[in-house]
Amino acid sequence: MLTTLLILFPLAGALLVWLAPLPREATSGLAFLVALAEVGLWLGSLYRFDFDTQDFQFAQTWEWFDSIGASYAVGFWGFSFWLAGLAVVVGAAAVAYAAWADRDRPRAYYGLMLFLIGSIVGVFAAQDLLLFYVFFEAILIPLYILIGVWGGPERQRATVTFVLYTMAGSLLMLASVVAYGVSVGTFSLHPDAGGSDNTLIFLGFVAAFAVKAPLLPFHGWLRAAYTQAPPEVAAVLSGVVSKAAVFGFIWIVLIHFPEPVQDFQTLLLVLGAATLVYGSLLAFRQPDLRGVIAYSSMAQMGLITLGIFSATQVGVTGAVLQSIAHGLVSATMFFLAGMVEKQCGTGEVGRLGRMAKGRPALATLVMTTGMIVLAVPGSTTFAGEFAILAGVFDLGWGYAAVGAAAIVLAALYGLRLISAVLHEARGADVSENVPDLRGGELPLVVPLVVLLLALSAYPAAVSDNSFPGDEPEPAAVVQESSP
Amino acid sequence: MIVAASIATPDVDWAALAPTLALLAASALCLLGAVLFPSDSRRLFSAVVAFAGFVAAGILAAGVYADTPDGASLIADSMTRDRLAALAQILLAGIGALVVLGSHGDRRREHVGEYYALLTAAGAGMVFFVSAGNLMTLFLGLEWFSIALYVLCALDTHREQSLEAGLKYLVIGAFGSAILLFGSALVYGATGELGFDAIRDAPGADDPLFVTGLAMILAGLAFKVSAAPFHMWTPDVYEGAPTPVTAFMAAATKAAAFVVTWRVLVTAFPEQAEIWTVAAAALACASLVIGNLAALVQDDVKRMLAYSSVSQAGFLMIAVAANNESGGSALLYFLIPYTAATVGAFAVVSARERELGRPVDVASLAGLGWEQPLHGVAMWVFMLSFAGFPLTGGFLGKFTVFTAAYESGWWWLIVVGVVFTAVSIAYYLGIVRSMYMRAGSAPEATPVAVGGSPPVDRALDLTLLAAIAVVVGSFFAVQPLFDLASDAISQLPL
Amino acid sequence: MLGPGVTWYLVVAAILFATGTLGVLMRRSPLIVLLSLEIMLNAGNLVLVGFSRLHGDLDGQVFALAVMAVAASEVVVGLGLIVAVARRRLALDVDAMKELRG
Amino acid sequence: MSLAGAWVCLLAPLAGALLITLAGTRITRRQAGWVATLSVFVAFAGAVDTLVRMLNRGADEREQLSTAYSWLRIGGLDVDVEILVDPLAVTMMLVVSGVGGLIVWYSMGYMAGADEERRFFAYMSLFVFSMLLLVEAGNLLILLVGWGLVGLASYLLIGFDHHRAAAIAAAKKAFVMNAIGDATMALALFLLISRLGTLDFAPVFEAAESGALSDTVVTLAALGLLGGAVAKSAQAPLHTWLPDAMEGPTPVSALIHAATMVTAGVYLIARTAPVFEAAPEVQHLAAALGLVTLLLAGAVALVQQDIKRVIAYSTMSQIGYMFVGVGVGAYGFAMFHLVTHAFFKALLFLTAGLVIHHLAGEQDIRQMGGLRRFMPRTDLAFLIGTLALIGLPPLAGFWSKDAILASAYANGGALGWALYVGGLFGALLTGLYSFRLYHRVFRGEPSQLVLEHSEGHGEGPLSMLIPVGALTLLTAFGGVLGIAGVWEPLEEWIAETSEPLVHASAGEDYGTSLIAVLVGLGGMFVAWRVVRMRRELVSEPRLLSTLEHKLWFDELYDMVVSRPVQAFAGLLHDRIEGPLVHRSLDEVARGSLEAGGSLARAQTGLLRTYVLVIAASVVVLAVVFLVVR
Repeated sequence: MLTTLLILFPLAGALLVWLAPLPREATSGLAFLVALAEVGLWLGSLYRFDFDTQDFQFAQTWEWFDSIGASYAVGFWGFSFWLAGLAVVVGAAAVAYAAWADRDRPRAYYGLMLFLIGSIVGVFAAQDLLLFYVFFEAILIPLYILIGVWGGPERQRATVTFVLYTMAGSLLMLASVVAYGVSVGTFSLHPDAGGSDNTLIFLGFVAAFAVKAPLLPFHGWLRAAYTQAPPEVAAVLSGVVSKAAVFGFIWIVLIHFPEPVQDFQTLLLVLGAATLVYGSLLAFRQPDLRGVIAYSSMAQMGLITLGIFSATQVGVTGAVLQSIAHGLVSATMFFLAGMVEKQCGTGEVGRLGRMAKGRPALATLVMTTGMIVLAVPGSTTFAGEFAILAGVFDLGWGYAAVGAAAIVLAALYGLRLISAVLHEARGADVSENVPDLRGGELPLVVPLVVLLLALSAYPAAVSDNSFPGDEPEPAAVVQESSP
Repeated sequence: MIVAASIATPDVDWAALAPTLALLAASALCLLGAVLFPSDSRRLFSAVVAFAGFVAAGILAAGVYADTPDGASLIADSMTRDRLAALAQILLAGIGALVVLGSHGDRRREHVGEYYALLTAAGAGMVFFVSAGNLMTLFLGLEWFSIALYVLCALDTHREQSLEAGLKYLVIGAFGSAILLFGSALVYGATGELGFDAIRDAPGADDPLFVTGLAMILAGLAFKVSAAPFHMWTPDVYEGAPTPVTAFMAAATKAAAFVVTWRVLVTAFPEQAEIWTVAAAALACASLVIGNLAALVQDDVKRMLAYSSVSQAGFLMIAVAANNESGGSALLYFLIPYTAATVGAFAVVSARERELGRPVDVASLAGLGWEQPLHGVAMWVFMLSFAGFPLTGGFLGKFTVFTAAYESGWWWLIVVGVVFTAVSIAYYLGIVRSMYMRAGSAPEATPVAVGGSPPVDRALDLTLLAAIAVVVGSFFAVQPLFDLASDAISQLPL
Repeated sequence: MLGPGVTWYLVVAAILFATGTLGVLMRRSPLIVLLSLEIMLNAGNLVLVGFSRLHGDLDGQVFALAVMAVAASEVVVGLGLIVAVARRRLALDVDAMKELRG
Repeated sequence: MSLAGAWVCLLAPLAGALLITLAGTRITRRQAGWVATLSVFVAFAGAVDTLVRMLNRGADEREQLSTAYSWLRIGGLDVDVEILVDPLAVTMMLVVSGVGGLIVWYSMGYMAGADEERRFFAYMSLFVFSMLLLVEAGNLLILLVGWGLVGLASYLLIGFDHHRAAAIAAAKKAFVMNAIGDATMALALFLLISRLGTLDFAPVFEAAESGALSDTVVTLAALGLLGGAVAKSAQAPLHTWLPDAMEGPTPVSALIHAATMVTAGVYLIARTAPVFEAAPEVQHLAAALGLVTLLLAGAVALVQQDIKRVIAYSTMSQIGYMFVGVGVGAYGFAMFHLVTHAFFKALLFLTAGLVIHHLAGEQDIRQMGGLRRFMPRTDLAFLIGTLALIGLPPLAGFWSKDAILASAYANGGALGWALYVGGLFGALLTGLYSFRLYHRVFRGEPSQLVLEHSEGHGEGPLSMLIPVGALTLLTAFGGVLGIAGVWEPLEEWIAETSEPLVHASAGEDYGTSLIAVLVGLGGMFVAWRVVRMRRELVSEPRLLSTLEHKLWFDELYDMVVSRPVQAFAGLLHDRIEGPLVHRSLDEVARGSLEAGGSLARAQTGLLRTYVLVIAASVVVLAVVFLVVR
């Protein structure tokens, strides 16, 4: 029941916000309350979550479409529960940011935002393939309008490319879903529910998630979407929505297609490594803050993919840890970038600079977050990266070497980003009276940074509670499952 | 005494005919009303009568569905009484009711009575058509509602386009039915039978005449469902006809024609399945390609929807090609959200038309979403359903169709289907985009020159709400609906 | 006594049908087009009647009768439309009707 | 017993850093300074406490491990937050917190008035914490964490004057080069994980000694670690960041780039000695690199005109000696030199800081001279530091450096000889550049600049002079920690952790000392003569420019590494991303639109076309049916 509550509560809230004829502030306030309550709900279930049991928690099944063997089946496994937590936290932060930025047409805006949160939680909770697809697609609906209506000057192109790319991927997945359902006879995602060894079906899923992540070369939508969307939407997009691909890779591809994964492992790993390097290099070339963040998170998704398809327990768990860490950190970066853009009127690194002077709060936050972005040892991102590469090392030191090289590249673009904002000569658009972050902004970012630091101090909280069982055997995730 | 002798008449199952009769009665009443009532009260009267007629037909059909555990053929095998017919009739009645409701606000100066009379008459024809049991009743039913539709298309005699649409529809339609007739005649010639079941059992199935006849019948029906390449009348007629009529045509004609197509092919020509399934697959591909690509470049919304209905015919044709029980069920299920969305979409368009006083193109939808939230959301839902997005029945419709196709090995048809769905996203979401968004720096779209403030039209809003309810409801309540469908399908030999 | 083989009926019907089709395809006056359509329908009728005789049951002939009725009403509607067009002083030429296109 | 002292030592500076950060402007700059200083001295107290408790225990149970909690646990892999305290660690703890405390205290005077002083002290505390984490780390991953964090702190402090592009550039350079080291270390760790499934010291060393790991594995692991050590300790070829790091404030140079962080490489090799011993060629490589560096740095130092850069290069070369030491396995002496070097190099930097402070930030020695007259005490301190650096008895440097050279000699073999001779030549260079520096700055006639700034103010505030005094004493008498052949407590002390591979006999030791001292004196004499003649040590132009360009290393890296990477990124951006990735969708869209357009044109609106199409389709359909039938 808790799971369903976690899914339905934001959706109900969305409906309420949308229909209730409230004034501006009241609307945003209500929306934020709903989002906050959702976080509370998640914390409550975290308290009741038993990370040692070998099965779904809070599982629930309702009849839905028996004729083809699909049902409303939801529940959480450790790692998906963490992903859901990421979703609600970042979601709440995004709502708060929107309230701070004071979006117009608040009822529509916050309604869509809450709808988005709910459907993302649904993605992570779905234990039925068809249901998963439903939520996976439902995400697009609010994103489409949120970007298209409240986005930047080129939002139209951004929405169109984003939706067309994503749909192209997920429609191939639809074909695969059909084929999977018919050939396997069930849509259940339970590890014991069997799997398929059909390469085409497998590729359909991979295509969808590769677009969502995105992996090279399916990232054509990335830059437009991340730079044109409102910062908070971009934060949700890169921080949380991209993790739907992580869930899919792990819980659908890895578990239910053991043989194809074996056959294509090298390809997938190479794809991940290529994405990692490509994203890092491109991030180094971006002219604006959000461009850098966009490509850096692309690189991160490549790294995560590397971890997932190492198919070792260390690698996969590291990927989960990295997903959480990256979700938080990229969201924070987008918020900070949004604030800088709002105050300086531009995100072009060429026109910023020396903002550290007299802005200690901003400087501290940007520096801290930036350092976590480039995975300075001791940070949670470092922990995830380390685990991933350690996991993939067994499949070939080459991948780990590429990953290590990427550490250096990350240092390059990360430092470039930090210096471009904080240091060096004062930029054209940074006037003396650009204020430091104040009481209005700090509450938006500080909690996330604190979370990041906490997770840096104790990454085991996630890494040790993602998958049951201690067997160091590769892909303990899959083992008790694969048919 | 010869006068005392009584003639042996076939016994008539009035219950099975009841829906048809109800609509006929309504039609007649409307005509009377056109004569008896003063023009001011005429509108309300005939609207109420027509609505009542459709509702009654629906209820009666539901009754028939309820107490028809297994199919039977009536009146010298000229008609069938089974759940397929009944379900189709319910669907048609619902469409009719919605159209009546939605078009009530349509301030039509002349021909009010005729409009409703013809609408109900066409409805009666379709209701009769779907229960056809032999080639003759099939042809008669088809002509029955077609002729009514010809007139309806041309009803706006003051609009040149309406006339053009009517005449084009008439000529091409007559041409199509001539082909259908000739095909039926050939089949009759080859088998000596008209009844579907009889044709199935008759010898001489591989006679050249027989096969040619089958081809021509298939062509005639494909024409009615406006599947490419027999679709070319569709855009012109849909664009030219009065919008409510277009809605009725797009929804009801397609539904009825597909049901009958399924019935004929499955009951009369199962032996030739390996031929006509391939043909259906080819038609499906053609419709998907032509419909979607042509819709991309359309500017007039009605015309775009016309092409989209061609592409939707492609999806339904996939179900026909599947030629298995789940295909039939999928076909029936698909029609439920599809027809609702169609009626609703055209209702929104007609409202905007009345508001602007000119044909609606994509640009002139600008700002509608913010101006009239209900219309905006409704259009959202309908477009998403057409595009096959989750949370709408359209998604499950496509999904079940694909499932059926995969079961009978048409995996490449599925690929074609998804590819062109991706194409369709572009124009469906284009409509939404124009309703909510605008390029440049302005935060959101604002309405273009508006002809007077939008008239308040409760009936229309009611229509939209009902349509939304069906479209979304059919997603959540898929199982019961699907059960109804498969019960209906299971009564056919297959 | 035996009449000509059923093939001949078919041939004649086919010729009629082709004629009708060609009429629809080639003539521009709506009236002639309607007429051609009638011819096509009657080709169907001929087949029906002929085979009805061959098979020795009446279904075909009944069908033919019904078709005549239908044909008549079709013509009525058609003529009505043509009149309406004429009333609006529009050219009675099917090629002139191309406002709806694209 | 508990390791409370060690934990306090570790966490106090962190607490200080957090306190300063969170307090923000609610505390004054001075208070911030005191918080930092005290936190570091508290750490020192903790270290002393740990030492005392350790001394009370037998030699065999002085190594103690204390685990706080599990940091990263995944299935079998379990890495805890744990500290390892043993003689080696405690020595480093004492040096780091002791010298660190003095320097932080000093910087209260030095930084007075600089804006964002609080930030400076927060960074300093953060650095001390990171350094202590590094030396106390109980397993390789935590060590790597500390390793990275000191790099971070160094980055922050080098770029403290963030408005100076040079400072930022230097900071980035330092960070990136250290990141390279981190990367190689990480690779070594991955290797160990995949082979052993653990990163704890004990099992790793166990495996290395018992030969459970194949030679290849050990060699690769050692290489990875060496990469980290070389990058952190600014040894060739990853040394180019250190001179630029002098952009940072002088106390930073003293603490990070002289006393503690840059010597971490030496500590790492001593700590992971078993791994290196299992891969002798790598260990010898370390020694060789040390030799190369000490010569290279000594040579470059001859021509530098920036007071801090000269000292920086001398740091590089001194660390070169330490590498030689650990390279031949004389861990004790290497650590000994590390300690004494921490004393006298910190002293040199702090006194240089006094000079720079005195001259309002001037660092060019050509502008200096004759300062002795105005800053006698500074002069004395600097002189002592210089002599210690050159290695004259009885100063600290004398005992430690010569011990290393003697060990190299004792090691024997071609390598041993090369190290020995090279080391001695290095001593000559040391004499040359350091005495040149001393003369240029303190002797001779006062320059214009000096006269301007010397009107009537003293040598500096007490907060600066006291630490300098303390360091002077340490420099003078630090040698007592190891008097070759007579009393070598530190060497034995360290031996408990890392058993030395070689031990020079007293004879070798005294011989070496004699030669080294003579060589050093010779260098001093030459330098004195040359400077007196107002000449430069190196005048031959080609050689001069080569040395001034630091042997073209920066140019080389720019050409071989950074430019190609930039170019490649540009290539991807212009050739792949734009045309292929971003335009592909447009192409598809255009294609489908054109197709749609042509279809729409086929829809002529002519009734007769429609009929024709339908008729044709029917015919086709019928024919196909007839054929297929």
